[in-house]
Amino acid sequence: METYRDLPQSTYSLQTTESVRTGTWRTFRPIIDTKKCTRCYTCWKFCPDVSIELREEGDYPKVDYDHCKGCGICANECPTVAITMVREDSIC
Amino acid sequence: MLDLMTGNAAAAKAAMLARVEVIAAYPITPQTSISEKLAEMVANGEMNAKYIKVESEHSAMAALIGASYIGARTFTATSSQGLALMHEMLFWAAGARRPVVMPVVSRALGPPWNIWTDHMDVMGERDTGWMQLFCENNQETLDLILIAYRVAEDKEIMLPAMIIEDGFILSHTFEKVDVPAIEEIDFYLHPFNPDVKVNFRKPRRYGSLVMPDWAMEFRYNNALAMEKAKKKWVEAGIAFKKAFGRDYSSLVELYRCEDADVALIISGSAAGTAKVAADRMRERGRKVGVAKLRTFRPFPTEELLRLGESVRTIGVFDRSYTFAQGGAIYGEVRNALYPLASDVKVKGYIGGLGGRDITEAEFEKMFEDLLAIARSGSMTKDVEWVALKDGSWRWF
Amino acid sequence: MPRLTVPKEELVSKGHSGCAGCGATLLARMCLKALGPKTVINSPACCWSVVQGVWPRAALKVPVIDNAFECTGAVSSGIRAALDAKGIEDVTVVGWAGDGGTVDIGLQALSGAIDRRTDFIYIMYDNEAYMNTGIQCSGCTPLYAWTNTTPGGKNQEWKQVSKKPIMEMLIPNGIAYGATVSIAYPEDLVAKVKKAKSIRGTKFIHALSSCPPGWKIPSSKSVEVARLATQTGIFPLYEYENGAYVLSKDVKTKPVEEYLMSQGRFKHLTPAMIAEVQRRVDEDYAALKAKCKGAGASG
Amino acid sequence: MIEIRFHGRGGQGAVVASELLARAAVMNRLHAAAFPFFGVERRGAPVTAFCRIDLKPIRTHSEIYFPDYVVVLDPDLVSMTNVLQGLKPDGALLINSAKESCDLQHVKWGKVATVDATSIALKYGLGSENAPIVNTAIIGAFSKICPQVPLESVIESIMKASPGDKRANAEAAKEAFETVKGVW
Repeated sequence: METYRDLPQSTYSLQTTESVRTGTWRTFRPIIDTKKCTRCYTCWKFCPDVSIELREEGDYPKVDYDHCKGCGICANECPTVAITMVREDSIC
Repeated sequence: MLDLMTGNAAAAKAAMLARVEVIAAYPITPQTSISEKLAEMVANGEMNAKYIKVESEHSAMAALIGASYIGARTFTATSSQGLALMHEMLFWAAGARRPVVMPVVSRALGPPWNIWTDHMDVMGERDTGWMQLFCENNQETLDLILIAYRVAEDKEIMLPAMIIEDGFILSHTFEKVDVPAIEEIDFYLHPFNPDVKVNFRKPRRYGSLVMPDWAMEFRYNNALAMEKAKKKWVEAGIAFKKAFGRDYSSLVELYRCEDADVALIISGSAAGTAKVAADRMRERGRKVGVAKLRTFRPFPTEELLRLGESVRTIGVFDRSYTFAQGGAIYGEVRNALYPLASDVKVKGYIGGLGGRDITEAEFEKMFEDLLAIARSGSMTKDVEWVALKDGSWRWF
Repeated sequence: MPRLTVPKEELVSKGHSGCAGCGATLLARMCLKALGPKTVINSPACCWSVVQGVWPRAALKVPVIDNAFECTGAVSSGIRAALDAKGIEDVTVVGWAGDGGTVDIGLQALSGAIDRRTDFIYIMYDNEAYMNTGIQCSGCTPLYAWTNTTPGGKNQEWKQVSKKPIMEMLIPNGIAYGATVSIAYPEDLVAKVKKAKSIRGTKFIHALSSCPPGWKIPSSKSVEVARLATQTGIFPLYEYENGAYVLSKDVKTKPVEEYLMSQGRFKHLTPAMIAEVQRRVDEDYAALKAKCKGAGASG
Repeated sequence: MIEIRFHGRGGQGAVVASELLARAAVMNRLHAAAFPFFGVERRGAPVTAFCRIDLKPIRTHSEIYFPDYVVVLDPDLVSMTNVLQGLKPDGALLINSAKESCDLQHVKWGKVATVDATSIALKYGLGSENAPIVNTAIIGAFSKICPQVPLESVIESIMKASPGDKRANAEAAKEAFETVKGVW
């Protein structure tokens, strides 16, 4: 997309927001302890950023750290306190 | 076939002939009988359209933008305060490149509260990105709405259009109108099938939030489309002449200007009156002409420059005032003729505000005024209010 | 065996620009699970206009039509009329707006759409202030709440009146179905949105949508605070259809103080103010229960 | 004229940092202007803000493209956005980071100063655990590396206009002033 000639005629979207790495917004990251996790999927259900992944029912929930904003809802709602929020180790 | 009908009836008939699919209308004098006629035609099955009885003009335009994104041909009509209320959504329709076609029955904006015609309402919308054309008579109202759909829905244009008929003077006046058969119109105007419309297989967001990095370029594409529309109106006008015999092949209709010493530029119903006055002046050997500016947006700069090459004294009659230098058309004509500024005199006349009637006698006075300027080569006043009760103008 | 209690399909993309812990993003995710892909959303200026991301990107995997602040009701009517004109059926038209965009600036168009019996679902995500512009008071801001335009100050200028009773205002206007939903009860939410899909006419969903920056709560407490709103009776879950009210969950078990004190926007409340809130909540809850009989969508 | 660009995230106080710095310059009898990049502020989303300081009145009203200083309130932004964009060759970079400036893998630059503003902010209870407000600490550290804006002016500016607990913010600025390390 270099000039006005490359633009669509009007402003309609061309792709989803998946390429935006909102994971860099967080200060704390959730860590799931699969020993305590009962796979009740409460964390998956309450994640506002669609950042807890489940390929199949029965899998353990997995955090997508590229997108997780570290809001901490999953940790707060987990019935067996299997998720802890750990401060992000700064890369520089 | 020939019929006798008001301007409003002609507008409603045009919507029917264009096989409009979604109408959203709100009543306002003097446009109301368009909405009523449409409702009647839909109720009788003469029109197979969906008629949305909206609760405001703002909602009328909003509804049509939604409908147009689904791919439906849309229509509404309004006047004065209603058009002003739509202002936000006029920008929206143009920016969204939704080719809504809307007759505007022009009427003064209050206060003073006034239901009669002038062009203050439509001139207030000249920067919204809408195409704007003025009608001289009810035949033009019908024809221009049909031509407007063809140009507005052109894939290279995709801009909405306002077809302006003067309140009461045309909207409520019965005139002979030749109404083409709908089958003939189907040949001239193909169904609306936009590239950009809602598609569930490729979900998109229409409107979007564009940052400073690209917003200007989207606006530039709007501007290019408006420029391109000049050629499209001429082409569509020529095609209309071939199909129906009525000539709309120019953006400015020149009447007896070829050898004229002076010409009066004018838009709307008063152009007819001015032509009659010009004929009378011609009978007395005065070489005067009328340049009817039909297309105000896109603005016909090139055609006006050609006029300025042959006619060196030009008057501009405005039914509007801009609180700056004269009327809206006057300002833009002088702007367009600036390259000829040293040889062409341009004078502005403001009249007919708030429904004030403008007579042939007054047009003759304007022509005499222009002829005096042409002879003397000097102009005492740039802009004059015509038939203003200031003690100077005598009513016969 | 572990199983999902709400549909698995995701129609909201990752990478959207909602604040961390935003209730409205969770709400959209849940609603779209119930609505499905054959849905066209129109949405005015609101948080979600920005949450969807910047061109050329968009966060929702269904068509979305942006509209101006006042227009959601009108654009919804336009979309439905065009779908009907084109003979396109089995499409759910959804108007998706914030509280201010609904009860204040958008009320006229919404009332018009209801009056026209436009067939669509209007979902109001209620974060109880104009949040996109930075937390200003709206018609849905609760009694005594702090916002940037009810900042308290020397003259105690908090919000002086209760929330606009939008459901009670729209029922006589003629909605075919009304329901309150909350991000804290997703199963109840999904059941009600699915029920709304099955009914013709205008359906109104009032969704409580917590807002960490606006309510001054930690982002992690977004769901918990929403749950407290229902457990204290401040935001009861119920349905309305054909003159009948149905209470979805009779879980009013906690004092309003627990809800109020969990949020920074209420931390200035005096015991007297808390008592007044409790009195009004008890009064309203009793009135609602009196109207309620029978089982609701979620059984 | 010196020009400063702040990189931060919504909720970290980058815009307030530029304002407080400008106010500090004015208290030091200089002219100043501060403005954010006008965009979409979302808690956590990247935000840039700007500040101009000069001896004579500032009349330019456009963004800053070749700053003399770049201040990064959130270390993660270093890998995400090109924080060095347009920085003058002898310009200085101040980063909120617990690490020493020398072992910052991502930053190849001569003058780099670092201060652990996040720990300082958390120590003085500024902002929330999830979104610490690091702006007053950062401008405290900044006054160490920028002669035009002494610490006294920064403290004066904080006591006059800093949101929240002014005393705690002033303490944070002082501690950052003492603990900033690196080359500038």
